[in-house]
Amino acid sequence: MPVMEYIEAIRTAMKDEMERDSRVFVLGEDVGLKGGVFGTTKGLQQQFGEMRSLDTPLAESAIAGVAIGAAMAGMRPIAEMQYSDFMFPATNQIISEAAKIRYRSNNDWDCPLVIRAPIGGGVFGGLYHSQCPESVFFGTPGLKIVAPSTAYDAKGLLLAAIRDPDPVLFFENKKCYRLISDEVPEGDYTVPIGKSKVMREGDDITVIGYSMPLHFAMQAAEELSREEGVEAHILDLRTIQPLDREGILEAVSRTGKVLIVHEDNKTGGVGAEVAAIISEELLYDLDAPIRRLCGPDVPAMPINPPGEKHFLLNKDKLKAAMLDLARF
Amino acid sequence: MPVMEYIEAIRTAMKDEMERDSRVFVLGEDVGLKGGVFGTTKGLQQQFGEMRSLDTPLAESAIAGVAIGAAMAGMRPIAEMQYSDFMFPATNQIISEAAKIRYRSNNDWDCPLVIRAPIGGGVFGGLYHSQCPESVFFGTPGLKIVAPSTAYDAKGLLLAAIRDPDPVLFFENKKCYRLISDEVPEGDYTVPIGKSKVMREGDDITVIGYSMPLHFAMQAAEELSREEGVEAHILDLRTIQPLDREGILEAVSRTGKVLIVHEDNKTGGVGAEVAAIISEELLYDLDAPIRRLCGPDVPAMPINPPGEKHFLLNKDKLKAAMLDLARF
Amino acid sequence: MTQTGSVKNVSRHAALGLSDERAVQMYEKMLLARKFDERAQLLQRAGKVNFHISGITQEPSQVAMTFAMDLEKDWFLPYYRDYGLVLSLGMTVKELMLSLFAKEEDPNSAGRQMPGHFGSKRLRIVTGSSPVTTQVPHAVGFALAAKMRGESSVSLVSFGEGSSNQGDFHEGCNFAGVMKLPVIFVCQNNGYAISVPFRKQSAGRIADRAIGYGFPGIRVDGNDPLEVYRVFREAHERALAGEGPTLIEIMTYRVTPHSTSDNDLAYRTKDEVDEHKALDSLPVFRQYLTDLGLWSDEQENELLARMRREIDEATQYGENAPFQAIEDAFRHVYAENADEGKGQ
Amino acid sequence: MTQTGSVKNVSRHAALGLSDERAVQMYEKMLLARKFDERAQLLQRAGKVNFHISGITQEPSQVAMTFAMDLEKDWFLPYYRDYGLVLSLGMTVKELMLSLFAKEEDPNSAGRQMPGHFGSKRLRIVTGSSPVTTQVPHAVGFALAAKMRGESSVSLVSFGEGSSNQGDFHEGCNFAGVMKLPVIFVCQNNGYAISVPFRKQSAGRIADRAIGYGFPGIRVDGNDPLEVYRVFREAHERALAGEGPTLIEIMTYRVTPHSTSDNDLAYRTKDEVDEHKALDSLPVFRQYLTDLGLWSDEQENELLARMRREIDEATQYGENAPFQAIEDAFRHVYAENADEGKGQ
Ligand SMILES: Cc1ncc(C[n+]2csc(CCOP(=O)(O)OP(=O)(O)O)c2C)c(N)n1
Ligand SMILES: Cc1ncc(C[n+]2csc(CCOP(=O)(O)OP(=O)(O)O)c2C)c(N)n1
Ligand SMILES: [Mg+2]
Ligand SMILES: [Mg+2]
Repeated sequence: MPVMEYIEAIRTAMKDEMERDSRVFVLGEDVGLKGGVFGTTKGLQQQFGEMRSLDTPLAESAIAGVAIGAAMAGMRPIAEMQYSDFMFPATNQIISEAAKIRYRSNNDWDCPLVIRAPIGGGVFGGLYHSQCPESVFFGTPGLKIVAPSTAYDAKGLLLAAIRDPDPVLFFENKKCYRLISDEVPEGDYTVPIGKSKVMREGDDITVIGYSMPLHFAMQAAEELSREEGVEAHILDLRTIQPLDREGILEAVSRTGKVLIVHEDNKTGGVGAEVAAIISEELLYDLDAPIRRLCGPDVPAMPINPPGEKHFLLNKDKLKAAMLDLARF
Repeated sequence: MPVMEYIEAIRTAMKDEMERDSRVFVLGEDVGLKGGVFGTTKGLQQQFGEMRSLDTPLAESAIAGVAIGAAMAGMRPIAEMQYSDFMFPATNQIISEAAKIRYRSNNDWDCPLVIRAPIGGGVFGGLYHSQCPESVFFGTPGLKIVAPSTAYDAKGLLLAAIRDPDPVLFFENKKCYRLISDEVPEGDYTVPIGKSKVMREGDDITVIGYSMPLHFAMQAAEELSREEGVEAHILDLRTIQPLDREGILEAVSRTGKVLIVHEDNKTGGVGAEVAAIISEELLYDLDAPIRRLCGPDVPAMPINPPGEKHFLLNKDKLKAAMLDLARF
Repeated sequence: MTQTGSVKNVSRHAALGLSDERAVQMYEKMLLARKFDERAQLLQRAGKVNFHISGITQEPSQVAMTFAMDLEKDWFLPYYRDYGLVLSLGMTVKELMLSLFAKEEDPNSAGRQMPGHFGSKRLRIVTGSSPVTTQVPHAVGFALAAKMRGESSVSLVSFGEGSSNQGDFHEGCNFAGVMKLPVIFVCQNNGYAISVPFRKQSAGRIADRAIGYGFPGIRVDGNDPLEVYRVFREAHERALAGEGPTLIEIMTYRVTPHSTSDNDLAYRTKDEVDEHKALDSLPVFRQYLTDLGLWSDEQENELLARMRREIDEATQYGENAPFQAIEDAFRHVYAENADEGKGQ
Repeated sequence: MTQTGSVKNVSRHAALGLSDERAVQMYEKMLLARKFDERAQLLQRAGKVNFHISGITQEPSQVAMTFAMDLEKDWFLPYYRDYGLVLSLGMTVKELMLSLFAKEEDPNSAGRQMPGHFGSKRLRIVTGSSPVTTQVPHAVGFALAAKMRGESSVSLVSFGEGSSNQGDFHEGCNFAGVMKLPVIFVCQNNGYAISVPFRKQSAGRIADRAIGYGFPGIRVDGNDPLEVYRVFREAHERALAGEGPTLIEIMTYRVTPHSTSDNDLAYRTKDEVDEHKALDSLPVFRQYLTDLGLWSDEQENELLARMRREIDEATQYGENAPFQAIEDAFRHVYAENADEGKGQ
């Protein structure tokens, strides 16, 4: 299997599906000739023309709203938000419209739409090019939300998202784009939405998370295994809505000690719900309090390098927290 | 002390503060001559003139954005969102702007703004006049969020919110407006933002929540006391951001059994964070799994009466859940 | 309404290409919308239903515009006062009553949404919500889909003048302008947004906003349904010819309170309302048809009797119909099987 | 640029009420903005800083507009290319360098935000963010506050032509129009929004949008700074006279890539860029002053030398200054004591 960059896996998924299904098209700011500010849509306009890799005016509520209309009309739009920080002008279209179309029409109408948006920091983007907006959309029934951490999952989940009959927010991690490469099958495959994946098996502690921080957890786990003999069991949620309850409970049962990690700030994040599920279902199987290691509760990370570093998770922070939990 | 309706307590707080401080004004849709669609601002335009009880164009992002500008300019605006369901067009202004102004300017600028919005169902308002939007804004650092359940707290918290140097979302429950009356002092007092309140003492189970469902809990608690000898300890969070950690932990310690309630849907709600805090800090003091009784995970309640009833919490649902927990 | 046209004996509607039969049909739909609306108000006052939001005096133009559209190919995104519009598209009074009583058989939402929140794929009516103006970009999306698929389909989206101040109006219009999409933006300017008069909503003319988007904006008198028809026919032709969108501002007046929950005399005078009630175009249009010999008192009475029966039956049906079962109340948050939504 | 005006020997700027001294100051600010910008580009290319976003060729009009404003009373809400504007308001090159190097002493954000995200209460520059166009309603809020307090203060808000397609543009303009507020809306139309050319952003003229809001919209050539000055002075007078807002569309061209992260030759030709570079008004304005005997090559060289020193020193200062301490990195999420923000 070819090894592929995370960003290329995303591009490939769009390209393949646009070849396969004429209803699929991409719209967003600079997605055309420029191929997106990160290069995610590079080549699509050349291959599929101006209409199917469509540069829109600078207006996110219209990008979402027009895509919703096109989806209801039977197309399969992929709306790109240039940075997830800039999807907030589209909140009303996403929460009031996309999420509620099937329910409010009693299944007469539907909204098969994908909204892609890059999340996360570490690129010296400062307050407004680094945020994790998951908690804003998480908990809105009617939306599905995925956040892959590997190239394999990125392609498979994006294909699943495009084919999904409901609106899917696809949060791609901009730090993963070129840092993460792994084996990606060439042909057609999907990764099921709603299913977590065990990234690493272990019997001492369980780490649950999604997106970029899992790579730090994996690195930390290797070191802890070598240096301390601590074996971490690591679960990638992959889909954050709907959460894979069974997968979560199984992973926790395995060790009885759980650390939840995400880059989004701690309070009100996805991790709170994961903790709540565990404390609802598995309280008596726990050998330690449920811990969370997340972004700090500040509005967003500063652009200056020490500030950014201070804000972000990294292997060392993960390692310290994992070891501390193992020793509990 | 005079007994006052919840809605009148809110109106009185605005009126008193507008008399006291010429920087305070109200803006929103229909807040002028009509006095708001619920009557919350009735009389303010007559007393303070068109500019200080200002009918705006039908545009929530402008209502929030203009209020933010005025707040930065040194005014003390109270922006009314007609229904909380209609505040989503203002999400970008609230999350990207109001919440981050102090932080991003390193304390050079600030945004002392109150945004009032009625939440909750039970008024045959259907999908878009009944929602609880807390989870969308909860978890955004830089915002404070309050949600009073009594007239006393409504007045005291609104006065505190107007005087607060930071942006405060003030979620008033539209079902409480005329259903809830209690004693409200005539003069000036504030209820501190960030402090919960014990509504009822008991040693068997702890109920933690905010806004309307607490009244169901109180009714259920009285019946359970009489009928079953079960004594519930009931904590009103009052402020949902920042959460009163100490108050929560103290209330849980008292009984070791906790039920969290809110009308907002369960997944990703404030209750998840409350559960996560407890499972982080008090795991070994728990005598039962942490339970949540919340709105179902559907986009919003239907307008037809059986559907609405099926969706909403009520005394009987609370009572059953509380009894079940007591018997655990 | 007087006849114009240079050729003697050619009626205004004939000069516009409308047959006598179509002109009469137009009137019938206007009257049906009026009668439904009046009944709904009665039902609310009688405590039979909780809530009604009226379109009275706006129906003649709502009906007229649909006569310029292609009901087989176009898409419609109405707003909550558009009873005249949806009735013209084929929604029945019975269906509207099912919605008013919030019953399961309501095709719009199975009684989940408020009345006036229309939606029916069969009738090419796109599901709508309460937050105003969100439907504007949706209409642009339908037009974009039509253009991509090479279909000759136009989308018509309607909203109030207050709602035209939302960002979504701007973003949707501008998008459609850039791509020259086949959309007709319809602002029904009835002078109020709940209690807020137009002068507090905007200092400009809504129609003039089109200038900034590079397409025509037209203001038309809502009390002249034939002129409304003419303007829409032109807009429809432009759209099909690939010439892009048109913004049409229909000048009308909201003679009822905003909804049955509103007391309008808190913010306007009865005189002002009465003045506008007198301008109602429904009797004028009846007189126009009568003058031409196309309509008579007998026909009117017969039609009224027929409508009364239809509305009575629909009311009874709606009242007696079951609510959506509790077991189904929370269904359709997501597709129940992967094939759902794969169609079209 | 040639002289107009009926009275012989009256220069264009004098005819506009600008003294010779002010005209020269204008030029000096333009040149300073240019030189700062060029240095910032160099620093980025040399790997000394991560990122710069340039305002080159837009500075002359940015400087000219501030000369029509009252720096003691007005409020300014610039956008990220407005170096000419903030330098004219009194921000120093040293302060801009501290921002470019993201250092604690940066008055805009203590090195938290990207460069180009201005803010300084002292200079009446309102803190700005990255999501475009959010500052437009803020400016309206400042104007509203001024009106409420009876202050004769105008707010000036600036943004790109791409950004004018956001809902907040529409909602802000309309609000200001209704209330006749003292705001000047400034669209710097530089032909591109990153890679998207103006014809894909809007099919209309931005200035024409004002018609729909009931106030004047003016398109002005950004390469004619004195005309820019004239138009702003009029807008400022209208605002102070209670006549409401003005929308000014400055026609210019972005000669640099969008930012240092952008490769513009992926979407436009070098020829197109060169053509516009040739229209740069900075040398034209120098020539204008020289022709009038107000400026000389010696003065130019002396000024350049002075600026080089200033920029060198500022660069060195910025580079060597400390970052915000880690202990302070997360401060000021909320007020640290209740008195904060009580001032004004
Ligand atoms: C986003 C949003 N804000 C507020 C409301 C509440 N609301 C419902 S109708 C209405 C007035 C609408 O006025 P207009 O657009 O002129 O339409 P009309 O009712 O006059 O036909 C308002 C404020 C809403 N439905 N959506
Ligand atoms: C809401 C939002 N969406 C997207 C972006 C990303 N972005 C930054 S600048 C820019 C283009 C702005 O173009 P224009 O308004 O014409 O200003 P210019 O850069 O040309 O001066 C875009 C899309 C953003 N900052 N904010
Ligand atoms: Mg209206
Ligand atoms: Mg531009």
